[in-house]
Amino acid sequence: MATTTVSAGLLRRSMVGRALGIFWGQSRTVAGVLVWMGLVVVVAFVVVAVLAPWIAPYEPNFSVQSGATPPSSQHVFGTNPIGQDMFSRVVWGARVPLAVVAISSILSLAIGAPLGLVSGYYGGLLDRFLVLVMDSIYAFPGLLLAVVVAAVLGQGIVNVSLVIALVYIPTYFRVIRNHVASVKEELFVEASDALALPRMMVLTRYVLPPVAQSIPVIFSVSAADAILTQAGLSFLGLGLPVDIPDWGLDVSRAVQRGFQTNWWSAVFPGLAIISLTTALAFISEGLNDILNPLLRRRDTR
Amino acid sequence: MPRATSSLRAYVLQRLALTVPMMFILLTLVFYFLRAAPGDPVSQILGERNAQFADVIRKQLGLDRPLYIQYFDYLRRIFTGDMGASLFTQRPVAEDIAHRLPATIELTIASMAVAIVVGVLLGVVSATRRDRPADVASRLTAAVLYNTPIFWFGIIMQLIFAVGLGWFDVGGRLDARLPLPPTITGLYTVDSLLTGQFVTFLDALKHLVLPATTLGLVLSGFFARMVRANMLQSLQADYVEAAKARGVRRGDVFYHHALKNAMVPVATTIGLTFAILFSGAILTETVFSWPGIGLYVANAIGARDYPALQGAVVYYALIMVFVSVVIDILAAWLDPRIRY
Amino acid sequence: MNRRNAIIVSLIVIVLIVLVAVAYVYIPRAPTTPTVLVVGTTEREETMDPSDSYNYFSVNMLQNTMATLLTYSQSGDGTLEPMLLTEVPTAQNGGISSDGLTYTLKLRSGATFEDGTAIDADTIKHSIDRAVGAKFDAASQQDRLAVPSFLLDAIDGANGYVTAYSGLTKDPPTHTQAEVDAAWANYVASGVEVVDATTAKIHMGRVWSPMQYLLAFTSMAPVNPNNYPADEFVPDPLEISASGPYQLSVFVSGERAELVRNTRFFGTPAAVEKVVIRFYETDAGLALAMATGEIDVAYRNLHPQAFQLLSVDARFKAEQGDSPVIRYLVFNSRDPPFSDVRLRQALAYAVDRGQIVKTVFLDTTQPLYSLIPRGMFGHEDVFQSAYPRDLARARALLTAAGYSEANKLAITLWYTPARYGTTEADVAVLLQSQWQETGLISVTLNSQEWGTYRQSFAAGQFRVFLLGWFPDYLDPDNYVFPFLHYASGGTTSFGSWYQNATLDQLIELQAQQSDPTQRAQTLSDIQDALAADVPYIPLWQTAQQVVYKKSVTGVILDDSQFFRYFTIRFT
Amino acid sequence: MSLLDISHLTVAYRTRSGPIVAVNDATLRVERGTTVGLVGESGCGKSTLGKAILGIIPEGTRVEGSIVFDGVDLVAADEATLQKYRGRNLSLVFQDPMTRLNPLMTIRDHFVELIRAHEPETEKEDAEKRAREILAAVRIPPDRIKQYPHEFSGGMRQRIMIALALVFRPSLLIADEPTTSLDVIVEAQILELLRSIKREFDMGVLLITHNLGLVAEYADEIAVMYAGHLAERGGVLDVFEEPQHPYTKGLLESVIDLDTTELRSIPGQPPDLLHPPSGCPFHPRCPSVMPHCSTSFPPITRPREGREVACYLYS
Repeated sequence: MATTTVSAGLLRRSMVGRALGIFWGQSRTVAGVLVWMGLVVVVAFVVVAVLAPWIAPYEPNFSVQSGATPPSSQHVFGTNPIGQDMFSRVVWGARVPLAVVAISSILSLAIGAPLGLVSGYYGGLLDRFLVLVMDSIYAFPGLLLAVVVAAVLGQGIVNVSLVIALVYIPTYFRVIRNHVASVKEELFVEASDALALPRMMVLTRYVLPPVAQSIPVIFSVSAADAILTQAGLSFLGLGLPVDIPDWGLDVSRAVQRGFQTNWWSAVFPGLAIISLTTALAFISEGLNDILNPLLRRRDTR
Repeated sequence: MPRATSSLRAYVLQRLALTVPMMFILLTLVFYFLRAAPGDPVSQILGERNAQFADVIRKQLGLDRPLYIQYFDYLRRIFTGDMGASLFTQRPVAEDIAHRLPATIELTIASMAVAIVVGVLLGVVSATRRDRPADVASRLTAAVLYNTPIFWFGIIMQLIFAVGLGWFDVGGRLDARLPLPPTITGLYTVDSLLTGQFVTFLDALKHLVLPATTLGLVLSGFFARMVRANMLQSLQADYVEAAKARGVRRGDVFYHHALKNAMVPVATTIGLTFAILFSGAILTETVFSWPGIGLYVANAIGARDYPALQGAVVYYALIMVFVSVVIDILAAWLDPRIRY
Repeated sequence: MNRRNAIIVSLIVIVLIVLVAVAYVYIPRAPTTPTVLVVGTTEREETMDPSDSYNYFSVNMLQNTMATLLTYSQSGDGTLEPMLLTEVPTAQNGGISSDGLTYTLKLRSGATFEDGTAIDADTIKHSIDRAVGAKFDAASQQDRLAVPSFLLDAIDGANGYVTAYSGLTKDPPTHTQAEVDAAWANYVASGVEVVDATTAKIHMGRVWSPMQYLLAFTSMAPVNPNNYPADEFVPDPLEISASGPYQLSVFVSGERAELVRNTRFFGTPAAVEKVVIRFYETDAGLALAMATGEIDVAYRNLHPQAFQLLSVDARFKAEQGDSPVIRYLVFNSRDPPFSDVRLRQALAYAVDRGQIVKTVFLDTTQPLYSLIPRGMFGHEDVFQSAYPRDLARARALLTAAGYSEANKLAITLWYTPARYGTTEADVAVLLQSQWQETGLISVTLNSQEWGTYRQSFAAGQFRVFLLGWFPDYLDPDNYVFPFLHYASGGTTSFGSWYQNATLDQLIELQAQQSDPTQRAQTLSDIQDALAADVPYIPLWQTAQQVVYKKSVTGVILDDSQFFRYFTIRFT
Repeated sequence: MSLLDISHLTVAYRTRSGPIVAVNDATLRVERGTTVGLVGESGCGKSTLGKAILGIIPEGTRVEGSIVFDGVDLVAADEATLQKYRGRNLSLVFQDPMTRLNPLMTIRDHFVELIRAHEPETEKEDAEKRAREILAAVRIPPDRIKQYPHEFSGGMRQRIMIALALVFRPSLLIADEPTTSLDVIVEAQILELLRSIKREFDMGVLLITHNLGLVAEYADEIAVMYAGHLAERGGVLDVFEEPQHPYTKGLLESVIDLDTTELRSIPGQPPDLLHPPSGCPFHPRCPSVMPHCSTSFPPITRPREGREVACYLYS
């Protein structure tokens, strides 16, 4: 009994400690700075997305004039060939990847995590089967899978999110399953088994908390990928209706319309994608550094 | 850190053994996904009119039979190497793919080479100068590279190096004015060299540079991360410390001990990298008009060409088997512990 | 990696870099005396069996490699002139019988395929029989009913055969194999008749004036019996036995096709020894290839922006030609809300063709005010006078139909993103804002890929959607019959379900009228009815565009969309 | 002049949480031909001391005092000088032999690499010949030279490690827990081997271990380390017969009581080096603790020739 309590207590303390560490203790390490920079950019995008109606000076779909104009004081990102204000489109466009990432991550997590928990905890034939299916999907090129499913589902933010969720379910599943399988082996779980605690309680109280730690890392890794996949779908002409401003679509439309004459209508949405994905990548790099003990520097010895 | 001898070998063996059920699962998934699709291939074939022929064609394609019969038929055909005929070109899909495979292989090998060279360089610089400006710079570079939309990057490359500077062509595998080299391997660079067509070789190489660099650089971001992580581990390994204690030269410690050991786990993940590479190839081939499998898939999706899509999936599964074998050999070459 | 390996690797890298540098310096970008013409396109091939081929690019390849019975004049005015025949069959020269039911084909002598096989009346019969629908084996997936054969329905017996054949494959079958065999025997007996080595006759099942145009179509082009068996499709492009100016020598799908001059061609030899057609995946790729000089000619498809950019470039000449392809909106006039003609009219008033043509197409196309394209016999700009852009009248009609600011007419405008080029989405966005400008309509945009799209509109799932028409033959009949004739199922297959019995009669009437004045009057009546009921809103007529280097000459753009490689030469 | 003369050596690692003083003001000598046993619990700084002699400690670590080897101060020496000494004059044999050999290199490659690192002009064949001789000396069949580490048992690998350490007949061998992971019979073989080569080569040996039994049997002198400090030093027999520092006494008792290598019977835990106790680090566990033990570290006293102890009991 003593062992399990101590372990759980340590666990909780270490989780809180690490979370605090990210925000305070790590703020001067490279990892900490990466996380901070990433967070600032991502939060900025979220703010822009939420406040789009107030930030954007024009209706994103409205043809404010006929034809492309380069960036000017009136249209800071210029206008595209059908006369839409690019700044407004970039601002409104922030909603798409954020919404897609939010919906798809929740879906992937909601499906991948329980499957991973069950699979890793109970093992056996079910585990083997699930691992096989998930590995098959995982080893399949994400974009190819997305394209096939997107073609089936049709357009819309929710549909695109479903597609992307499907692609990233195995990512959540794999990490969580492996994590659970290894946590399970650890002494305190065995001890609680020996004490005949209900399995569900073991799962939620002793297995879940350490596993939960890896979720932010998977999230930040798959979020950047998800945005790129969504942009790739848009580039291939699958995904969203054209009256939803979308960076990926704007890039591909600009390219189709003759990139050289209106570089600004491709450059700015492209930069927006890179900024957001890179920011997410920074977060994942930093979190990984902080949370992955294998990579932590050996301080003593 | 005991990198268990058996686990690596088991991993590779497992990969090989799993490819069969994985292929099966993939084929099943694709079959049902595509059959569930609302897009009717028959409508795609017909133009704005000619509805009267739809039933005939549907029957001739076997699309009127129950789904499970279609499914077994589909598996049986794949098993016998018959992937059907493309709904559009009417040519056997296996043939179409065989024609396009070399282009993708050529691009893939070149991109992989770029990715590994750049990725290893970035990762090594990063790991050996941990937390110093060079590390931060390399990591930023890797992060930006890996998170750049590949189509956008390809377009920028075209604009700078093909349109702006005029160094390379914007797309394709060979200048249209040069005759195609005779088909030996299907890789233009290799075939032209084998037949001594030096000008053709140079031109093929010139066409390969931009797409391979685009795809390779993006992928290098992934490698850089992996190399860095593994280098950090191997730099801390006991044998590295022991080698240092023996006064082994820094360079030798670095190459023979740290880097080579770091590359073993990197090599074993090339299989997964291939999935990323293939995703990237769909976009890269589209941007650079590179007539490979990726482009074939992109066209097949737009046109709802089911046999073509299925063929591409079978091809991909076969490639996975092939890659597993290659990884097995590569890992064995790198790591004596799995050479039994 | 030991040091030796490292050295080898770096040596390889250095050699590669040097090779690339050498390549850059030594490979001549444009040979001083060009002998190869490079044409870039984003089109792609489908099957290349002439009797199966119905895709623009495949047909165009066939047009350049095969001799057709008739061909379009190089003057570009769309008139027909003989090619394999010695004269264009007309009523005057006896080529068409007085009842209009027999066409007599007089072949030129001495025409051969590239392997030396003569083209005679037997070849003609073999080819047309094959095109109408040789008895392909239904058990094999490779063989299916020829798609373009429906164009040949008017030939005696052909329709009966096709009907019987498709009946056989229905579930449950409506026809038996014996009936199919009988129908086939009837067609073979009555359809195409060999008179002598240089004379063949086509017997028609009904009078059908567009038949002349079909004599210029590739599905009726003679095929080499050595390569093309009667009962099997041959999709391989390299099997094409050249009878025209060029021979296809290389075909690598998605990469390039090579045409070399056919020395056995009976007509004027092709101007350039060798033409390479280079395939690009995107409009942008094609435009960039033109800009960098990799190709000599860019034909189909350039985005209007790219076309404009290239046309102001001093190195190039950009040309525009009319195209008989029309673009329009379709209403489902069977189901609400557009069963109410006022709403169709309101939307017609709210459309601003000028903005679309100017903003999206940079004035490279022209607004269209009728289904019959500009420049074609019988064309009248009926929508220009009936529906000038007038938001007030649009609002009045909407209000009359019961809509208000609080109760807007909510509609979804559908389009298909790839089939009609990359500009389609822009058109949809502009239409959305034009209609919403009334303040009484709210528009949602949605799209589907063509395969799904076609199915959806045919099933009546769309209420208003964008569509385009690539004509089968250049006759007004092809622009009114399929669109407006209800009894034949035409309006149904368009997802329109527009029904007007008077109009059906007028359409049938014009097909039989041989007097131009009378026919013009009928067509005028048809177009007036169209404007009154608005089952479709014509939007614009597309243009075809070509850009080529100034060192190139001899490019002909015409209504037939027949792009002739063999007339192009270097100056 | 001693072979190795460490005086007032302090090694402090830098960590995110603050400095860790692993070795604190340690003074130690090793003479040619003698074995000095350095004992102490895990984490007391013994291994750091060993590594500090070779200069293989993380960059940014603070090192004070001097390590004079053969008349050269290794603390002040530059990397190139250190490199020359490592593996040639100064060799280190680590504890866990299973992980100390590069799994991707054959035994031969290890030797060739080492020999050519110090004598670059040596031909591969000559290097291999030398390696075979040394392997024979540590009783590894020389024809197994082309095999990989994983093909050898733990004991054999440790012999190989020792052979690697002996290639250049170093004058000082630091053996850091050389037998910890090996079974008792192999342990004896390895230590016998060390003893015989020490005599043969006239080496000085610094035997780092937590096993007092080993020290009793194989060492000439003993140095006891606790939490980075040297607690007591002297001849093996002298210290074993008459331990003076309470920690040494505790250690010896625990050995006698259990007759094993477990050292758990001293009450309490070794101190956290990040937050060491003030004064004498042993005072929280010391049975003879006095008030001033917790205020300052006791000075070193020399009760007799060759004997040093740091404890207020004797000052």
